[in-house]
Amino acid sequence: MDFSDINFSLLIASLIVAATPILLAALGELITEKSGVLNLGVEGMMIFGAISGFIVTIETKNPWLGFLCSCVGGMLLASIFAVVTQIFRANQVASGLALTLFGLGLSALLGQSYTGIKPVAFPDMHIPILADIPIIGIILFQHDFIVYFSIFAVIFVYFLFRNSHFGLIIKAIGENHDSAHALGYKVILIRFFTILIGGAFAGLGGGYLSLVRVPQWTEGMTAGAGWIALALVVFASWQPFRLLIGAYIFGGITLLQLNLQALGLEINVALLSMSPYLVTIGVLVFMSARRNKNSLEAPRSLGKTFFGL
Amino acid sequence: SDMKVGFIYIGPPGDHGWNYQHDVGRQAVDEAFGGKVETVFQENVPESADAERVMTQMALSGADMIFATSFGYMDPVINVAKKFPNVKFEHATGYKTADNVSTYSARFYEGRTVIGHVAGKMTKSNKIGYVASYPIPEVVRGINSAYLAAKAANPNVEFKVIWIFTWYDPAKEADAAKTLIQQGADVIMQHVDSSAIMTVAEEAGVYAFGQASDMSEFGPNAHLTAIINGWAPYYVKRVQQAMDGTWKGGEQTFDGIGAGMVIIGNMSDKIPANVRKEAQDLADGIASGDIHPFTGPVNKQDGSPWLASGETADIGTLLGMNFYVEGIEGDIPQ
Amino acid sequence: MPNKNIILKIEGISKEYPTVKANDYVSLDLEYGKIQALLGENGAGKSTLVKIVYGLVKPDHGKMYLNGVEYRPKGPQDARSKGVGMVFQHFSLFDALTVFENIALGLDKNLKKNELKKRILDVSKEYGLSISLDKIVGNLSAGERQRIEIIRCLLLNPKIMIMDEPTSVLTPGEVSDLFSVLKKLSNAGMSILYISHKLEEIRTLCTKATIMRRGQVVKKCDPQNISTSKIAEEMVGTSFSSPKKSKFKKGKECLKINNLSFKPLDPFGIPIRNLNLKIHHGEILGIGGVAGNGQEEFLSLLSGELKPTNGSLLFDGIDITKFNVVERRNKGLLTAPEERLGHAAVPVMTLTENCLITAEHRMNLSKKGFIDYESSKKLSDEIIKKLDVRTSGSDALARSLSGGNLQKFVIGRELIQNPKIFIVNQPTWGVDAAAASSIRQQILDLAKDGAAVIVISQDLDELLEISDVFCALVGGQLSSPENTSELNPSKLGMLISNSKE
Amino acid sequence: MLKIEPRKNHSNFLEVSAPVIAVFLTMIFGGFLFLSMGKNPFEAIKLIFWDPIMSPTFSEYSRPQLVIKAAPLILIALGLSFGFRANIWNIGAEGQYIMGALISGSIGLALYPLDSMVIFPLMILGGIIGGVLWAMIPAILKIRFNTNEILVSLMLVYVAEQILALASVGFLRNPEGLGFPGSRDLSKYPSAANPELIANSGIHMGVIFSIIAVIVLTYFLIYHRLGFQIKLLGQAPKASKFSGVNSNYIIIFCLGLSGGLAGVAGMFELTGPAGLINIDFNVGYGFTAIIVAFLGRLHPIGILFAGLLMSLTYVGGELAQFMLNIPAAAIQVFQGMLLFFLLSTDLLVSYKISLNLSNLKTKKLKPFKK
Ligand SMILES: Nc1ncnc2c1ncn2[C@@H]1O[C@H](COP(=O)(O)OP(=O)(O)OP(=O)(O)O)[C@@H](O)[C@H]1O
Ligand SMILES: Nc1ncnc2c1ncn2[C@@H]1O[C@H](COP(=O)(O)OP(=O)(O)OP(=O)(O)O)[C@@H](O)[C@H]1O
Ligand SMILES: [Mg+2]
Ligand SMILES: [Mg+2]
Repeated sequence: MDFSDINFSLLIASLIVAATPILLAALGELITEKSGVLNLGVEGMMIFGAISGFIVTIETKNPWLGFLCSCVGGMLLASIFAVVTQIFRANQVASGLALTLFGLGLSALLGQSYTGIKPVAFPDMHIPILADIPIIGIILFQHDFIVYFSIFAVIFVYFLFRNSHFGLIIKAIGENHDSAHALGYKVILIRFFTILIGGAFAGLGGGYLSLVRVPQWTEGMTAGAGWIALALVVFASWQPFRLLIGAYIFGGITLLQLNLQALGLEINVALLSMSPYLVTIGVLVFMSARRNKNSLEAPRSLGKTFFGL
Repeated sequence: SDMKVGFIYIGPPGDHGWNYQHDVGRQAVDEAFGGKVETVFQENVPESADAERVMTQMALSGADMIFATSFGYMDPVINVAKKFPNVKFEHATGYKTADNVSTYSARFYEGRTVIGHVAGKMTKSNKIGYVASYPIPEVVRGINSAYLAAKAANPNVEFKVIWIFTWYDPAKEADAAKTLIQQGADVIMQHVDSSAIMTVAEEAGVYAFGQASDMSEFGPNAHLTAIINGWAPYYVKRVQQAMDGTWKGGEQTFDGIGAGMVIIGNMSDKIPANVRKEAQDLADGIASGDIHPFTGPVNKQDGSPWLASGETADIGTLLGMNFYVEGIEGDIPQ
Repeated sequence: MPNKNIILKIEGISKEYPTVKANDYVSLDLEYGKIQALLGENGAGKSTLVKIVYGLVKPDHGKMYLNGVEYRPKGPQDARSKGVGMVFQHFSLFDALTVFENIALGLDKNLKKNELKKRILDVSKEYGLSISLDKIVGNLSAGERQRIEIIRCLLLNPKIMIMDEPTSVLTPGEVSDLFSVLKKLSNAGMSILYISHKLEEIRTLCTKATIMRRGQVVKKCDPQNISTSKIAEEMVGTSFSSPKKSKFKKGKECLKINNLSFKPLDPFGIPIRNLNLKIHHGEILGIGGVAGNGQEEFLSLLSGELKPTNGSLLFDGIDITKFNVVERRNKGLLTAPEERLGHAAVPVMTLTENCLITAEHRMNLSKKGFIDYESSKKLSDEIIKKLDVRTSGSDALARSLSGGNLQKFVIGRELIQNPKIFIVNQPTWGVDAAAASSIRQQILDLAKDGAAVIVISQDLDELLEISDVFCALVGGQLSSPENTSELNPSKLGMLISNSKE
Repeated sequence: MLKIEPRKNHSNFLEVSAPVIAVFLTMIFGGFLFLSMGKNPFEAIKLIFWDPIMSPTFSEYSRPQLVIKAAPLILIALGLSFGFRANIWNIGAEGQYIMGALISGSIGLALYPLDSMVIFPLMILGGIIGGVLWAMIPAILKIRFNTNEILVSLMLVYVAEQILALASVGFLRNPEGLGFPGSRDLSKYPSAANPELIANSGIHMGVIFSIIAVIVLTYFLIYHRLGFQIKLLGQAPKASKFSGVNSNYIIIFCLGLSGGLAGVAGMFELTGPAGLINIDFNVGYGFTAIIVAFLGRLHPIGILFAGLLMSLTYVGGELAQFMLNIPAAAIQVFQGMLLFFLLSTDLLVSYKISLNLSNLKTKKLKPFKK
């Protein structure tokens, strides 16, 4: 065993890439949940975003257009959820699960003739000067646009909920939809909007998976990433920067176990393959156990249907 | 048509791997017999009670012959075959037969010996990465045969194995390949099904091999050669026999390079000519039976002797192989 | 043509809900610079009417004119921009947000933070409404919350301000503060439409009143020239007898509360501190105080829904501190919480099923864990008959009953089980005067038969009318008990004004 | 504008007909889906909904198959429905199904080749215990730490899948299986087998068990105190507390019931139709059962029909696949549609939907009554 085989700056750089899909999806879900809507269909929206972006990239040879369409794809699926839960007032848990099932099926259907094709490469953007800084440059400044975007999105969402009037309205609706309605805010409309935003982010996360991380299309390729994203939102207790840290930890655990294996360490592979899920549970327990501290951030009407039309 | 032949696949035929090659075989049957044979297939059939039902329904719908193309279909095939004595069953990679059930499998380890040699010669860092699926004899055998060949070609070679406990998860395969590359491996071998590893290798500028089918389109520079599953000749032959009335149940086919069931793909011109020739000679030798990939002296990982000098491995040990040969580091997960 | 003095004219407004006609051709004129009252029993349609004016509810028929121009608000934002502001009956505040954020949410313009802060401070100084901007609203008292609502409304410089029962949760001191603000505003030319049940208040504040009953306007009058009992009769539509209290016979000790304390898990919950109390058989103890001072927690601690952090309960000599809800009920300790729908009863269950909620064990409605729906239905029929509950029958869903009728059912369900002690929170809240009087009579009869009763209420008149002993619950602490006969309204007011702030 | 208003009482007619409407809408939209793929929609719908029951070629075999495929779905959905009624969301039944099969399988394999009458009952017990234990993890974490059971139960599915893989290539691997993954075939081990009860039908004990479960749980839900308490907790948590319902007890009960039923479903599937433990032993029954539970409106009788309907879409879907070459994914989309339509038509039961013309009416001022 030779630990010098592990290049830590490369490891960190690649865990950032590995975490980007769940970070994006979780960020979208955070916005949705802040408005009081629990959408369990992240997995479905992600995979649909993955195939939408992939098809468009293959057909147009333009990955930028592909990413745009993965957002649109995610939003399309989210709009089904929005109609069913906001207009037909269906149970959000059941609708979210249905969305996941539907998204997995629909993406597999659309993707049938797209397996085994390689998309146009999406280039890294080395930030001038900064990229050449030793270690830091490799870790932070030699990524592609979507990675930078995801980090900016985290900062943006932080300020959205901290300083902006619109963020305040979203928070208010998630806190107490009846009061918000009484003040004249369009609860259903704004929730419709946040559900779509959630869909767009999840779709983008999926698109990143099929266009950059793997990069190719295969059925069911999200392989549970959407569920990890959901867990992350709770983990982060609805705070964007904690979300960023959480996503990188999750990405890190997966890569670390692969690295230890490659070193030939005597480790229990099956146990390590379970570790991301076990760690998620552990973190959930930890966060829920100290609920008082973070309870102000938890949207109080999360998952509740708004009936006052 | 005179005959209806059904195929059941474990995954989608568009996977460019295991199922894809079986579907290539099915299409070869279509082509070989024109309108005389009708083929039908069902994808994504789980290896459970569902397989039994799908085969029964196929038989009920009038299929005369059914190819079940995954190991897990073994018991369902035997059960359904009992109910339909007039339908002919062919089961891939299993070991149970009956009057109307034959099995077929390929000696993929022969191919792995050839690409192991190429890998040993091509590595500059002397580190070869290996992405493995499940710790079963088939996969362990592949690792051992590749290692022995690589070691013979390059005594300094070192294997890094990552087990990912799945046959097919592109994101995980890609992560494993990236990890191996970051740890210095410059040739990646794989015993998992997707082409994600090839894509990663191309991007990182290292080498890799096609699995099950030629994957050069995913990595024109990375792709050295491929082990291709060649089912088509076997399928055409067996269907022909069924039509002629010469098909027999209870047969067990275990063919390799010699019979064309394992095909070494086109060799990239990145491989020096002399190495290409060595590899070709190796393949020819295996095909003719002059060379056996497991020929002693070989010790087990713990140093205990396995094969004495000149001794070749018996089929039983090969089929149940559950140990690394000497020189491979790490453990087979249990 | 339009009267120059009339700022808002409402003509023939109707609004029908599936179950009820909430407004039936309602017409009303609001004059410049006047404080005008809108009266009516619960469910008369007052809130519906003002929600229509505020643009929150769309009327089925009818027209409104603002300054002589037709006024049809598209929504609250539109109403606010046209100069109509509203302070809600149930606060439209957000507990987890700060005072500042709550105020910002009530404004439509996106002002700069500092500019808005300055304006808020200006307004609060001008009207003497002091608040601190960075506190979390969930931790504030009802009076403070009321101030936020009013400031939020005033910041928009409205020409009309609607106040829906602003005083129901205020202490007498807070009420008089509010009244001086309202008088100041009306002197400055603002028109105020004021809804309240408290007729004395109306008489001191308003010069004009509109009385509604079952969605219709039944009378317009000057409240200063008409007696409160006459107004009450107009509101209910009939005259009714007030309950008769018989002489109080003090029995042996029933319940003893020792040092009861409770620390809530919920960050906005009210802690209960070192509560001591004794109550005897045949005694009615009235607990007064403004909602949100621990009433709910107190009842839940007695019913067993909450576990105290400290202290003990002695019931007929037995320590019941460790008893759960069912065990306490089986011993004869019955309760009726304030919230009817969702707490005392389940809206989407039938009355038969709602019977089971508290009566299963005591009334033997189950055998070996299996429920006997026949008996439950019989019991439910009996309750309906005994308390004159107006409903289609025991198979009706609880939510199909009117508030007052459901309240009768919920109280009847406990009374029919012959409690040894009965603890009730807001027994006549949202119940019309005739029904309220009959419920009070039932409570008096229960005590006459030897049970102990604790009545928690915000209605001080009610407590004065029926209770033998009185305490005030303020900020989770109980004042020492006083004999009701020795109290007068102003003494009571002082007791409960001692509110947490 | 669409106007949606609550009904005074539930509509009993729509309670029954809403699912039928949903199925019809799915047929129509599914038909368009098949049409867009160049398939004959009528033939596809006929293959899915009609042929498994009525066609002379398939029905004799398919009819019992419908029941066999439905049995685990019904069993799991029954358990889940109790929790869903109480707002306890176990979506990890798939993991409990796996663990039930693993524990019962381990018992059977440990005792191989002992011949005894007690082995099969012991394995049933093992199946229940496996499922219950796995479900107790989210239950206890929820009670103790208020942890979200949706996420925990789901994470545990992935953990169970890893254990399953480990078992099939490791400690439960058939020693006579030449090293191939997978356990011994338990259906060939008479003391552990769950044989077919009617010759050539494939109908096994699990089918009987699920029918009994439907009857018992219907009675239980309606007449037993716990059934009432579960409804109470789901519809009004505060009222349930007031009534004296111990919500922790209900959480344990609901998760335990659903885990136990999922585990025993895994056990019957293992010893009957599947025969052996393998890497791909689980095929998603635990997730599909969630749909079945909602399709059946969380009522045992409804779930019985929903399970059969779902099983029809599988068995018929397979026919449509190899007869018409319709891909498996299309069938999954079809099933997704079914659930969306079902959830949406739910609104009809407690709400009235009408066209709101009041905006037009306000313009005409009606004369005063008085
Ligand atoms: N959104 C609604 N849907 C159905 N019915 C409603 C709705 N809002 C109010 N109602 C009904 O309309 C009637 C009038 O209600 P409203 O709130 O206007 O009464 P109120 O006079 O303000 O009573 P309170 O004194 O209790 O505030 C009541 O019977 C009420 O149940
Ligand atoms: N949820 C509960 N919490 C606490 N105690 C309970 C609960 N349910 C039942 N009990 C207690 O268990 C005892 C037995 O319950 P119950 O009276 O329903 O029995 P039963 O089997 O119906 O008896 P019977 O045959 O007399 O009707 C009751 O006295 C009650 O105190
Ligand atoms: Mg009102
Ligand atoms: Mg009893």
